[in-house]
Amino acid sequence: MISFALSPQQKQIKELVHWFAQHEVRPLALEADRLGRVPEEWLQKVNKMGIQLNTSSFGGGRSAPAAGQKPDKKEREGNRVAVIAAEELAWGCPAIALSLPGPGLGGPPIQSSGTPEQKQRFLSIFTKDEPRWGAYALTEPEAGSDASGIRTTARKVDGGYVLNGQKIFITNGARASWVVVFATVDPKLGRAGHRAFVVEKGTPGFLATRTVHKMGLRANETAELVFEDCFVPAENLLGGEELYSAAAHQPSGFQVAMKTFDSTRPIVAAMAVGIARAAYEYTLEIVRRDYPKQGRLYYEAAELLAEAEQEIDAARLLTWEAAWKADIGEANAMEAAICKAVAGKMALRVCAMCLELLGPVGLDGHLVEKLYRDVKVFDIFEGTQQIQRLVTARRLYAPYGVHV
Amino acid sequence: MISFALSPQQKQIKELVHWFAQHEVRPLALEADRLGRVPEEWLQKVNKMGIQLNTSSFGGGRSAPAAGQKPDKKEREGNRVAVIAAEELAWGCPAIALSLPGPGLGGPPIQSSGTPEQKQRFLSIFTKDEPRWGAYALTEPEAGSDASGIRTTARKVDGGYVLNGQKIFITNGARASWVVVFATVDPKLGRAGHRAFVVEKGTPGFLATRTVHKMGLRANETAELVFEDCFVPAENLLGGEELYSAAAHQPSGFQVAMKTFDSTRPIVAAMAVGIARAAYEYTLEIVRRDYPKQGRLYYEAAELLAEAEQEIDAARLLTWEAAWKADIGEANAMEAAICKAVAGKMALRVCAMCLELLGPVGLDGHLVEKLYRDVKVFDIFEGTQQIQRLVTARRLYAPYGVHV
Amino acid sequence: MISFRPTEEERAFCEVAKTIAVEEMRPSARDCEQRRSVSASIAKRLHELGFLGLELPESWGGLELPLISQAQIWQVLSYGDLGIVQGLPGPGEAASLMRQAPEHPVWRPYRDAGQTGIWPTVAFIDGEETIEVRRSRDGYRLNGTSAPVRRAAFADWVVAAGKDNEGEPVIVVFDERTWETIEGDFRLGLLAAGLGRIRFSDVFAGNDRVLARGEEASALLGHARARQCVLEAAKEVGLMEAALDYTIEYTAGRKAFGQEIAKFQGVSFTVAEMAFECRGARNIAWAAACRVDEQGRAAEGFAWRALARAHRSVRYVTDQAVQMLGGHGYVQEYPAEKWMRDAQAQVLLYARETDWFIRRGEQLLDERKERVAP
Amino acid sequence: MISFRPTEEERAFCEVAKTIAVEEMRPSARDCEQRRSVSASIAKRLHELGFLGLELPESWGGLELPLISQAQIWQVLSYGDLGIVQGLPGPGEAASLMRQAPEHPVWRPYRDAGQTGIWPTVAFIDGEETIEVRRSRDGYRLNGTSAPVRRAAFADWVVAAGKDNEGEPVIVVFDERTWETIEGDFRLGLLAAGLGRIRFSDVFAGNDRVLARGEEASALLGHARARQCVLEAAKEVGLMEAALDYTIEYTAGRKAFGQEIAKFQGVSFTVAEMAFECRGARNIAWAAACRVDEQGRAAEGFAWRALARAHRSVRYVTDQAVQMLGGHGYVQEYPAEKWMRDAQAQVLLYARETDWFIRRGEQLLDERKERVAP
Repeated sequence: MISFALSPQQKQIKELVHWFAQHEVRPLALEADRLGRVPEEWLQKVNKMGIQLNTSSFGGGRSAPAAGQKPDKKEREGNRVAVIAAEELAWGCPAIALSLPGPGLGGPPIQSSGTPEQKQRFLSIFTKDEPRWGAYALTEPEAGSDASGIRTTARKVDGGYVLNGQKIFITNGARASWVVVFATVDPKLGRAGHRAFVVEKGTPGFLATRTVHKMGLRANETAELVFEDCFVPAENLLGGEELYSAAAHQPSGFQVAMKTFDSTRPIVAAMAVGIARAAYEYTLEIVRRDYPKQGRLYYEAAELLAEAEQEIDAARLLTWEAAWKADIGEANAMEAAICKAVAGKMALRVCAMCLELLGPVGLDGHLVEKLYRDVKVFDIFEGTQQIQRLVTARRLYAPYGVHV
Repeated sequence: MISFALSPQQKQIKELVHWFAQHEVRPLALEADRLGRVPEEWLQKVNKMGIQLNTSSFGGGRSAPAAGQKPDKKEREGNRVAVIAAEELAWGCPAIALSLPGPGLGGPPIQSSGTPEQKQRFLSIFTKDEPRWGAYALTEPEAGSDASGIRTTARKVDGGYVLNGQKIFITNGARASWVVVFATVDPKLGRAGHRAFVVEKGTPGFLATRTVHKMGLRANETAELVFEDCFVPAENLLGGEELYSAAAHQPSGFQVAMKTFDSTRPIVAAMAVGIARAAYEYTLEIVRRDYPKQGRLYYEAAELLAEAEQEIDAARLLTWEAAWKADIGEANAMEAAICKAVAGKMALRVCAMCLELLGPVGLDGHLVEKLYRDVKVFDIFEGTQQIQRLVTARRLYAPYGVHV
Repeated sequence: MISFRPTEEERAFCEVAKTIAVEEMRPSARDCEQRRSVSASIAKRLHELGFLGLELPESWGGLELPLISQAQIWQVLSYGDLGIVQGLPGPGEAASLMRQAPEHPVWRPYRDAGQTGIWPTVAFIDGEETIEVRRSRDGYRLNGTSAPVRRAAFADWVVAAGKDNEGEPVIVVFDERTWETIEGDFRLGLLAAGLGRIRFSDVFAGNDRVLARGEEASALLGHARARQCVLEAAKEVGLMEAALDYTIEYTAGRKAFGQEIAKFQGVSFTVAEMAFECRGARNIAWAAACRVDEQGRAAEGFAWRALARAHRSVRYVTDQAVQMLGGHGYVQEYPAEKWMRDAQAQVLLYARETDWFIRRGEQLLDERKERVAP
Repeated sequence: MISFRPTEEERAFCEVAKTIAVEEMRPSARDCEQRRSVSASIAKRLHELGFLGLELPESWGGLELPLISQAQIWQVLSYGDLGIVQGLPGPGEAASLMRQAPEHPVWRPYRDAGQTGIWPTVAFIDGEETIEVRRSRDGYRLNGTSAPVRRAAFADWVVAAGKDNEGEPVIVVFDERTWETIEGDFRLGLLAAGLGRIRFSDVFAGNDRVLARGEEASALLGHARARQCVLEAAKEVGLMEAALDYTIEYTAGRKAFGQEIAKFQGVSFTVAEMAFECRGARNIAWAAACRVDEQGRAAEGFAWRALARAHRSVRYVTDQAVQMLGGHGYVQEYPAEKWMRDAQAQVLLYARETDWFIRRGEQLLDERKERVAP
């Protein structure tokens, strides 16, 4: 039955996460942006509370969420729960949300492609004793949207691989305990040559060279990573040799990377929805309080707010659809691309409309301008607008045998 | 000096054409749309008045306009006059404007590439004794935007060429006394193989097979032409053999076709501006008369009308810029593409906004719905939106040596 | 539980509807447009399957389906041809009034007629300003001409909602031809839908012709309008899906510059954006349907919004369909130009999109409590 | 005669301006942003060339250029960096008031100061609602805090336009620091522009501080605002041209999937649309400049419109510049992210675009005569 009502579990998690976002995250949002980081003591505290950005509430959706787990329940709802939670967290503050301890975007590939031993080794470190992070490194200076064009090399040697290359725009890359790194064993092989490695912090030859200054998301660390003759043992090859040595049509490292997108894009979309909603709700309150109750400004505001509300809800529904498809085990690459494309663009537009409604005072210490700076990257990372259109079009034309 | 004031000549022609559009064209607009043609007697009358759609007021701009001719004047202003006149005519009714006697879009290529003999032979027939038309045939069933892909063949034989092929979407193609037809002497030669011919009505093997029913511009004839072993004498090869037999980098037939666009696109853009202005002015009057003077509907209307006004003026200025560049003898391919792209899109949007303001009554016998149906093709013919973007981008990237 | 999966029953309905849409409606769309009416065989077929009584009460022999189910069915039928859908016989917009007050005596002849044959055709006038309704001792006197409404040309019944000369809302029902139909000059689109205006020249409606007045009329009308907004939005979604699918097929086959034009990003990106619009509008319409099913009149703002969104999307998608077909988009041998015309006519017929948005915005601004996200 | 050709004088000015923009302003833009002020050397250079007195009366030693000339010059300077342009010393928005009433005694010290050094920095408050202006026997008492204005942090003078407690417009001029500057928390953009708020705590302005009141004030202010709208629009055009040119260069060099990304229509079509926006906004701004030069206050609707259009275009173009640069668009090693922030801050500072459009629309609806196309 078509329904847009939350299940009891979804509702419970939504309320829980919203409470956290409202009382623990939001009050810190502007200050963390000013500082350019999330305070250590806050991260310690939050980690002790058991709050993490991990694969169960954030991504792969292969495992049921920690809270309210009912393993014998018929329908999986992990992906729906994940997008609901992600929206609430980003509503609090997207930069802080992305800085929460946990495997982050590195979680899904390990979850979906790692060996049992790897899952245990890398995913069990996220405990309450100390905040830890995982990271995901695909983008390179000369390979942005073109993930197939990566140049970081992995040379096979005795007992493992030697990595050389550079990765940029790596969320939490400097503080991460490990990073899932994509490299090629032979550029001539194209996508078939790609491999994914889990590189641990402190590995000789692996350096987080610097953190980047950004338009927004300033509280969240974005690092550049360099690999100089960095030896990675064979057991850190994600999925092990057998994942790659099987028939040619077996998943390559590239496919590992791409598969990740199908679960992370809805999360990113949900965050964009959360940001837009934060801006909208903030602005709605101010307009209700300060605007005249009739005349030009009143009608202007009514129109813009109604548009914002509609666009937010439309993007949320697309996000839910992508998550729902994943939950019922259907291919959702197109839905994931659609919700990411729509939500990213929508969220920027809504933030801009809200700024317009706030007027000049919106420049001075208001949350919305921060959200505006934060939200732009949601149109870029995890695949730009352009890439999402391409992915969508490919699926639309597939029945006609035309590869666009 | 930067100025947007009309010269005395421009002003005079604008007023003259506007008078004609208002009193002779507009009153016939809805009826001609219903009939699906412009009445013969009206065309006879108008032709006797000396009103034609000819190259001097419509296109090439190489010759000064018939009225107010001052051959010794320093600055040519033919292109500016042409776009001003085209806007006014289309304001009256675009379908009727395109049906006016004269060489139409066939004029510019003859004007710019014809031999003196050809100019005399083909352009002197447009006299007051009888309405006559010229036409321009480039598009084929399998070559729309891709003008380089034409398949109509021209086989050289003794004393001329034999044409075989089909042309579609030919304005005034059935009634035209002659048609400028583009064909290839050898598809393998690509653009270098293209030739332009002037094919006269009644030539054996040349048939206007049928007229097409369209969304709008219904009063204007759009024909399909068929050439079956159609012999065209050598003297009808546009520009003569020498135009093509010179060095390889001399203008090919393809270039003749493309060059035409630089002068016709601003005309088409100007017509789109005229259509939008007609819809806007019509709607403004109704809103002023019928709308409440305050409240929701009032502010809605104020916003939409101001946007419409701005968009119309912006498109007009771009059109003027393209015409001005042609008048001062500078390359204007990019400006021609820009104004066409902007005006075509703008005009549809303005017509839709006006319909929105008219509400349900706008469905019943109002000019604006006709204009809405008419205007859509201005985004398509003489190069689609997509082609205009391509042309613009090519010029923008040319300094970097990147051919997009 | 969040789910986008239709019920088995909905799927069964939609499958039948799709067959009719594709095999019967689409092929006869041009013909119906030219004849300016729906072919009797299609009307008969849909009647037999119960599709003309989806909204009608079960006690009448209607199917009384939830709005979410109806939305899906109309979406599929409109995929065939919106012009035909809008010209079908039956209760049309008035069905929602019937559903809300099935026992009202004013409907008795309508209900009876439906038992033995096709449901009579009702034209609905939601015209507060165009028709003067003067209160008299034992009824009302109506004067004036409505804005264009669909099925005016075929109407057996007319239902008119308005305000009387004292400002009180009233809904009157005419079951015989006391009005005049003004044919008008319609060229834009929905030409099979019998567009026309209804004129009342001092027509008397006795109290027995009154469905409701005052608060009751206002409540009935508000809810009926919300239901209609959802259904019209769903129909528009069907139309845009038709345009999208056709565009994909066309651009996958058409070649230019030596390859399928789908391979140019100028085409494929546009097609992707068309798909974004379709999905977005569909979900917003479905969500509004579910809300109205659950909350009744309290959800009307969501219904308005669904229609405003659909208006915007259907204009965009059909326009781009024409654009992607190029010259072929503009000529009547291909369906795209008709879809663009039908879309624009539909948008005009069901009010202004900006207006729906502003109305929704007024609601938002007037809500005193903090809004809770769904 | 319709022409898009600048005069020789304009070309000469713009050539100099372009050199400074490209060689001095662009390279120090990040630095000025971080230091939150304009480097003294740039200010000095522009002062020496007369660029800070383009709008000032010749009798003061200003250049008193027509608006169309000024528009071109500010466009070119803003191509360098809008943040710097908005933080330059000098009369700023108040220049248009000076130009209209050069002989008014209130300006004497300003004029004198300009003869020996750089023009003092004036912050302009166009705040009808935020500042209470109470009429007293021999002047006014001001209370309240302005909305953010540029150069508040550096202001030597403040000019405040408002309405007094009886609703009469009044413009008062302060040439000494009787106000307080509230620094505020600005992060979005134009950070070199000294954004801040001006607070008056029961500040008295004697009649000798009054530039104008009543109708006169209203007329002065209306025309000054129109002039400012045109100039701000022109500045935004300069910013968008910077973003366009940079994007072309970047995408012509950057490769992905084995070729320059410019070769993907998803990129090249977007760049073409950016060019459409730039040209369109530029022409509308130029046309407004010419109109205001010719018709004065009667042309103010065209000035509003130019700014509304520029607002829309500059947001679009800078956003797309970031988008086309991808990840590089979002980081501070590349200029695009700053341009997008500056653009949005500029749009906020100079009022709401929808609002300008509606105001223009009200004018259109209230014009009684039929409109004649230009």
